[in-house]
Amino acid sequence: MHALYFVLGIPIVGGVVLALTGHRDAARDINVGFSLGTFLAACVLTAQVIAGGPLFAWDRQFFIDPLNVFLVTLTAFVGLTTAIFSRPYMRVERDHGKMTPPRLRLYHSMYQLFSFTMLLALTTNNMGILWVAMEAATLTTVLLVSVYRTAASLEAAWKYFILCGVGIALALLGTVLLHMASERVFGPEGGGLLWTNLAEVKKQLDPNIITLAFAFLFIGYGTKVGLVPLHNWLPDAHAEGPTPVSAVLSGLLLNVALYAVLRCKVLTDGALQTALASQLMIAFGLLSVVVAAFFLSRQKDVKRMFAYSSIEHMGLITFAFGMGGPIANYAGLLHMTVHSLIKSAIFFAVGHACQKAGTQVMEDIRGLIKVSPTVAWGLMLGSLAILGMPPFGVFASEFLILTTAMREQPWATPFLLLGLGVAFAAVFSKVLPMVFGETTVKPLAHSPALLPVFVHLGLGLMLGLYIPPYLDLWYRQAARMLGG
Amino acid sequence: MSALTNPSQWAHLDWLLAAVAAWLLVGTSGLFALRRLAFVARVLFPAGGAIALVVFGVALSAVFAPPEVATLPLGLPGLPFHLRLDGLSAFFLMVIAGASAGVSAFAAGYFRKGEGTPPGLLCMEYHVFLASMALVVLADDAYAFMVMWETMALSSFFLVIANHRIPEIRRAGYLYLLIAHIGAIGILLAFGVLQANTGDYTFANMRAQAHTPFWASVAFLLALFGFGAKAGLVPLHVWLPEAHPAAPSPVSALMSGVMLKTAVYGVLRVSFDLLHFQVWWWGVVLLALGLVTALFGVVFSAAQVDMKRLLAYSSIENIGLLFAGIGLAVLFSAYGMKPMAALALTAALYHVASHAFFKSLLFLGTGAVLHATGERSLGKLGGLIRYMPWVTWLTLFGALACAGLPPLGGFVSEWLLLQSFLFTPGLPSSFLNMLIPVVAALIALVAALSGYVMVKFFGVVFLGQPREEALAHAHDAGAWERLGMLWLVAGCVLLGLLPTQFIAVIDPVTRHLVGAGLGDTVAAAGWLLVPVAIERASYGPVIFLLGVAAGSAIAYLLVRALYHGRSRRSPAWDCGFPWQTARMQDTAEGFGQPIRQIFEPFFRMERELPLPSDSHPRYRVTIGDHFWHWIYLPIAAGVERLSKWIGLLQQGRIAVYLLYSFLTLVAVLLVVMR
Amino acid sequence: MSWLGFLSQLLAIVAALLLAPLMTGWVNQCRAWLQNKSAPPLLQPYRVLHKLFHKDSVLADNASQLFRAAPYIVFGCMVLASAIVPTLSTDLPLSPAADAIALVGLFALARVFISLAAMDVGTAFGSLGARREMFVGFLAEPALLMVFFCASLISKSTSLTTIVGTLAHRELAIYPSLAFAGVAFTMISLAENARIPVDNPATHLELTMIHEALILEYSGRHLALLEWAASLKLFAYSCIGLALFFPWGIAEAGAPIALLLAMPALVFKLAVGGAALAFLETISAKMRIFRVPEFLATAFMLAVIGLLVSILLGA
Amino acid sequence: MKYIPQLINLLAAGILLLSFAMISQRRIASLINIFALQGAALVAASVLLGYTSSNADLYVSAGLTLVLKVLLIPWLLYRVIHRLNVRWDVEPLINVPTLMIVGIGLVIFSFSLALPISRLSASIAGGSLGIALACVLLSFMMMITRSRAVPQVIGFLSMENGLIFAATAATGGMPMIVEFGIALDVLVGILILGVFMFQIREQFDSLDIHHLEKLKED
Repeated sequence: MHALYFVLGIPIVGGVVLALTGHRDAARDINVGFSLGTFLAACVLTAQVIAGGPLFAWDRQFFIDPLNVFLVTLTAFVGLTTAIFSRPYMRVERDHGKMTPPRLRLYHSMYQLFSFTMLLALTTNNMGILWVAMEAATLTTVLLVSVYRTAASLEAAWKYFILCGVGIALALLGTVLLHMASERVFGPEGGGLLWTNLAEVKKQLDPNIITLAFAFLFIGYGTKVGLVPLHNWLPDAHAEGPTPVSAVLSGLLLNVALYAVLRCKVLTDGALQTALASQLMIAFGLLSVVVAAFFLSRQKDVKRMFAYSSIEHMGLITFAFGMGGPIANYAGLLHMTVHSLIKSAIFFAVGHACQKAGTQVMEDIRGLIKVSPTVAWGLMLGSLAILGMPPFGVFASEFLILTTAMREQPWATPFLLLGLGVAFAAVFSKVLPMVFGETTVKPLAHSPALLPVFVHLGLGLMLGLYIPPYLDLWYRQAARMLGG
Repeated sequence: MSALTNPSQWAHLDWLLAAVAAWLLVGTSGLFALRRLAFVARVLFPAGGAIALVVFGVALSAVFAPPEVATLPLGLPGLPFHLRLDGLSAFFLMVIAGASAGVSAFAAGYFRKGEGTPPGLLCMEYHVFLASMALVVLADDAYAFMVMWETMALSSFFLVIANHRIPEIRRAGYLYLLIAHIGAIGILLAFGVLQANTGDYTFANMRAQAHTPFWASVAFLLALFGFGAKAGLVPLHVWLPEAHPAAPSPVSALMSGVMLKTAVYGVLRVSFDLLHFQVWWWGVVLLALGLVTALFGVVFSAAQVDMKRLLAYSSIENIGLLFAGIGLAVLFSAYGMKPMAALALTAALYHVASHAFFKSLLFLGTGAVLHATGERSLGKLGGLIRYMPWVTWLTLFGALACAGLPPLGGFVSEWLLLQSFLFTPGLPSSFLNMLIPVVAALIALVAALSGYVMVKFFGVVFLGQPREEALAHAHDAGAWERLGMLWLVAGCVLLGLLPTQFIAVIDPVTRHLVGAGLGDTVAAAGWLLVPVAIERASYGPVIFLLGVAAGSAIAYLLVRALYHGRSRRSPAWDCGFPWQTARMQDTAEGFGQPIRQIFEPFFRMERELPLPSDSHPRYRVTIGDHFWHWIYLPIAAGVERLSKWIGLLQQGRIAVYLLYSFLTLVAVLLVVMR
Repeated sequence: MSWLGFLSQLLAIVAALLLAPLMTGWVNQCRAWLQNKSAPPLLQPYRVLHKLFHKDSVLADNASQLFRAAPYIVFGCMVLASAIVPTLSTDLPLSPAADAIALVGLFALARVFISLAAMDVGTAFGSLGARREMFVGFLAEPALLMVFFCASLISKSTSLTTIVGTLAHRELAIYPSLAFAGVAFTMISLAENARIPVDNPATHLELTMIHEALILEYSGRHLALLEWAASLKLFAYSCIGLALFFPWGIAEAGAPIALLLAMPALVFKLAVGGAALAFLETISAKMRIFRVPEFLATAFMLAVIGLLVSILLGA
Repeated sequence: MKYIPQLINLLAAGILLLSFAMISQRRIASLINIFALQGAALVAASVLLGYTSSNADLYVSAGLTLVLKVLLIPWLLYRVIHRLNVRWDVEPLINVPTLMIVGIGLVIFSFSLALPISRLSASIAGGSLGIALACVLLSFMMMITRSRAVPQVIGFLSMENGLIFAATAATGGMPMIVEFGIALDVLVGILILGVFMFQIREQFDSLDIHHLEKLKED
């Protein structure tokens, strides 16, 4: 049996099982168990790829290539750590009465299904299934965001649904157009929407159709990436959902959406032989970096602030892929990985901090280091890492991006400097008093799950100083494939 | 492999890496002894100091050795950390280690219970700080350099906010890290220019690139921005007087005395090593910025009433002098006048070393005072010479060196700097020739003002009557603290007395950077410091010292021999004024008043003058920084305004959000289908 | 080191030590004449020194070691200063130890020590004096340096002996830069030596004094040393002025006859200079302390202009 | 047989017309009817296309659309508005004539976008791409201009209709598995939306989405 089937099967089974048992106390552990299973399967899959190179499954409907193998592992991994984090977190939420058993059942079940949709989106070779999985991911996360049933969470979920629904619908139109272009080459019974087939013939695809298709796909999936000005759902959804959901939204879903954009970009570049896709990505990426940075400086809610930080980083990654070329692409891929790790770690720490303080308002969270030094250092180091302080991996990718931009797109560097500077000033000025100074926070009965925070930070640190050879190889191959 | 296991075959770089590793090890041990102060203070900090001594020795011998390279198995794939030990790095490493050895010894006696951050953690941050400074000057590729550079900023940031419960300290730390980070992005962009799109970030590759003057200038300006932010060049200096005083004193000493030098190192590395040629106006820019900084620093320093802030501003002044020296070197170098460039560069490098020693010493002195009295404000100190004689006399050396007085270290560098100005009439541009006298005059003015500042600092803190009664309980520094200060005093004195020997150390560096050195001419003259020829200029500090000492001693002996040596003690006379209280002495504000008056436009003063009718008259004056109001506040306000406008984008209406998506779609469609 | 050099060095020091109080006495005498007062005897300063040396030194209760050491250090500095200024001969073995810049540094060292000593006792007038002294110094020092630089640019050297040697043996030419420098130097000398219009050496009106405030707490042998050092400073400044602007008559290396002739020449020049100083002091009024910066800034500007002129005109 | 392409074009025009009708319709119940009618036209077009291209997949697709868009979803929506009692008229945020003019502009824009593609296309439905695009944009505009939850959802679904039409007309149907996936997503989506509307009603006593403007930058 193919490990891939386990990677996809375990979360589905988990979703079903937890739909039945999710309200029990043991559900938290069952959730971790299924996530662990998924992660182990992903590890086996990774080992297979390391041993045997890229592979296909189920009549080429699924495939693993350098661009998605690390994302699959990353998704399974962050899925696991978030599940671990959500154990104590959800217990506290239940004790506070914010989560009732039915809600917990919904939460656990949807958590597994959400993992499934992301893994499906990553591993499928079919652009149509990719779309279906993205839409399904939207639907599951809508339920996750609204799980508290408060006015604010309903509003956030509604906006999320409508905005992303519309966005995704546009992506479907793009997919239809892609199909149209592919039919021109393969005929009605041809390779259909399989990406590998399309990539082989990308130079023969009709440029007119592909141009239009990319526009729709970019706007569609770009909405889910959170590119300004399509980002408006993102801060609300991050701020109002449960913190584990914010962590996976920022850490994983945005990556998956960007992954979809990248797949489309490869085809578009091949078909058009112009820099259209690159220019669009540079423009939107840069706009996102700058606008998100200015939004950052006016935030009061800690989760909302880090949501904007995700927009900023997604913008930076998009900018990097827009520049293209081996180094910028490499940096973009590295940034996706590290941002995912660090941002989820931050949300873990923030989750604990907010539970301790009983609020998400930053002004009411003060002096964490007194009460809970580990959470405080997790938040501090995580924030510094995400702001691009070495030796964390975010710095490594920003280093590559900025140095490349200086000679590739020198005009953009003042904007990047502005964006990064304002973002640093904004985030740091808010995190500093939260961590240090006199405290307002009361200790909590439950011990926080700090393993995920520090494992993530540790990995983020490692990627700044040492990139494992296989990961390096995948990055290089993927960067070559993405071209530029 | 055998070379690695057998220390007798180790090259300099191996020793240095072992020392850096040992520092990190010491730091890590601190984490395991988080709250065991005695262990941290009596074992770990002295161990760190001992390692610093090893580094000092190795670096000193490495100055004369050929460059060595190494790579560490860290970093990005295809870009492991490249390290290179050449003359320039060895010189700076020597300065770093030399000053930090004394600071570490002092720190062993300094840290007490009850500060915000646990001592073990402080020890960790401190040693990471040391290690990162050492690696900054060793780094031979952009990535390693940036990682170490930011690690340095980060570790020192955490040290600054050691006492994080005070909001001002947090604010200082914030400002510090913010400007450091923005500066770091500037440096990063400079490296981005220098790598010239080759994707190879090693310095070796950057040296091999041929840049157009335009791109070279872009790189230079970006690097100047970045390193200037770290060095505290006006107008990027605002963090410095906040952050340096906020840190615990040994850390202030390291930051002011040592860390600032890494910025100087960076400027030298970029403008003389990584870039092949210099453009004359770079020198003018450096000179101008340096002078403005120096004058600004010293004038503000004179107006300060907090002893650590005073020293921090004095650091700004010294950095300004350093940059002026480098600017002159660039100017000469751009016109191919190598010996002159070497002279100016020697002056700058000499000042690097002497400033490292005397400023560290002064900060340690304030640390001891702070510990003994709990007071940083000059207005509440005084008369400590009677309670803390060790600290007083040791600090006096630092103050004299800082004031640029012969025969101590600070004077030699100023002397060399002024000498190099006297050679400027050789420059081929008459415009520059016009400029130089003004510049020299300003340098002389700054040097004289720093004497004023030091008299104020030393006199108000240590001399006169105690301004508070509690000062009578002040205790002198302990053995470790004295040891640390003594080491630094020795540095100041030796730097002052042995310029020829020390210039021999600088010689390889200037040869490497500008292709000429003073070593030969200086060595030929023996004990006299003769930069060019004995008819032109010479300075013999040993003879100088002996002359003054002999004059004093003979006078003393003769007076004793010819007359009686009787003394009587009585109350101070003070023109017969009967009620003498400590409050009748000049306050720090009063001592700075003439400077405030003369340089009034420099300050943004807010004064509250008492009315004649006040029964309890109080005079209050606050000194503000124009740059803060001219540059930083407008920027902050601009950002705030802009973010307010941008915030209007998001008003919560889903219809509007959909409209954004719609318009974006239409716009993109229009763009792609054009 | 030649014997002659050693001899001339020794001679210079002895001459300075002996002539300095005499010069002070001469200036005082001239001034008294000019002001229609009956003049004190020419040797009065020696008597004062002798008297002071004989008295007990009364120290304030809280005076520290620094306070007691300062007079000797200041005296030592001034001795070295007068040793390296070419008074009689340019063949001075001590001269390479300190060039013009170091000489300025030497004056600064003395100034810092005397100011610190004045602050030591912690009286109102002591710290006032220290502040004013440093305040005069920070403007006068760079100005003095600029004056030296004017001369250095002509002689391409900062070594005092070389400067004097060059200036003394040039063709008689008028250097405009030296004219500016000369005026500047005169103004600086007045300020540095506590002369009217900056300070009044004879005053005991506390609020206006600078130098007197510094040494207010000193008595006995300490005061004697400081007074002697003050005379030495005046002597050294006068000699610098003479060496820079009227360098004739100073002997060169290996010219023992010239060395013999130099002595009367020096005495003559000093007598004229002292008289001129007394004249200047008599015709000017003491200015308010707030005006001093303007006075000194003018001197500084003049010196810088001199420097500019010398570069611009090549002279 | 030869009328079939013309018939398909007629149905395409009908779908476009119904989109305009939705924009101008104020009553929610009628809106649902129009939506169902649009679905029916879509089904008919799919069947005809399947017949001409003898593509059996299109029949399945038509069947899916019939079940979902013509029967199930309108029925669900009716239940919702009955249960929530929201049958009254809703005024668009912008008046109808203006919307019509903008709509016409959008149609022209879509056609011009589709022109280079349909010129190349030999397929019978080459021209229908422009219509599908226009439908999507019109539905988009409708979502923008409606302030109640239900019309907004109908707009969303109508957009989906346009997409399905594009898929069937321009490409002869997506791969089957994708079709099923899309259908499943739409179904789950509408169920979730239905639940949401109840919850929103519960929270705010109204389905006016003006209540959903609390989360913003202030």
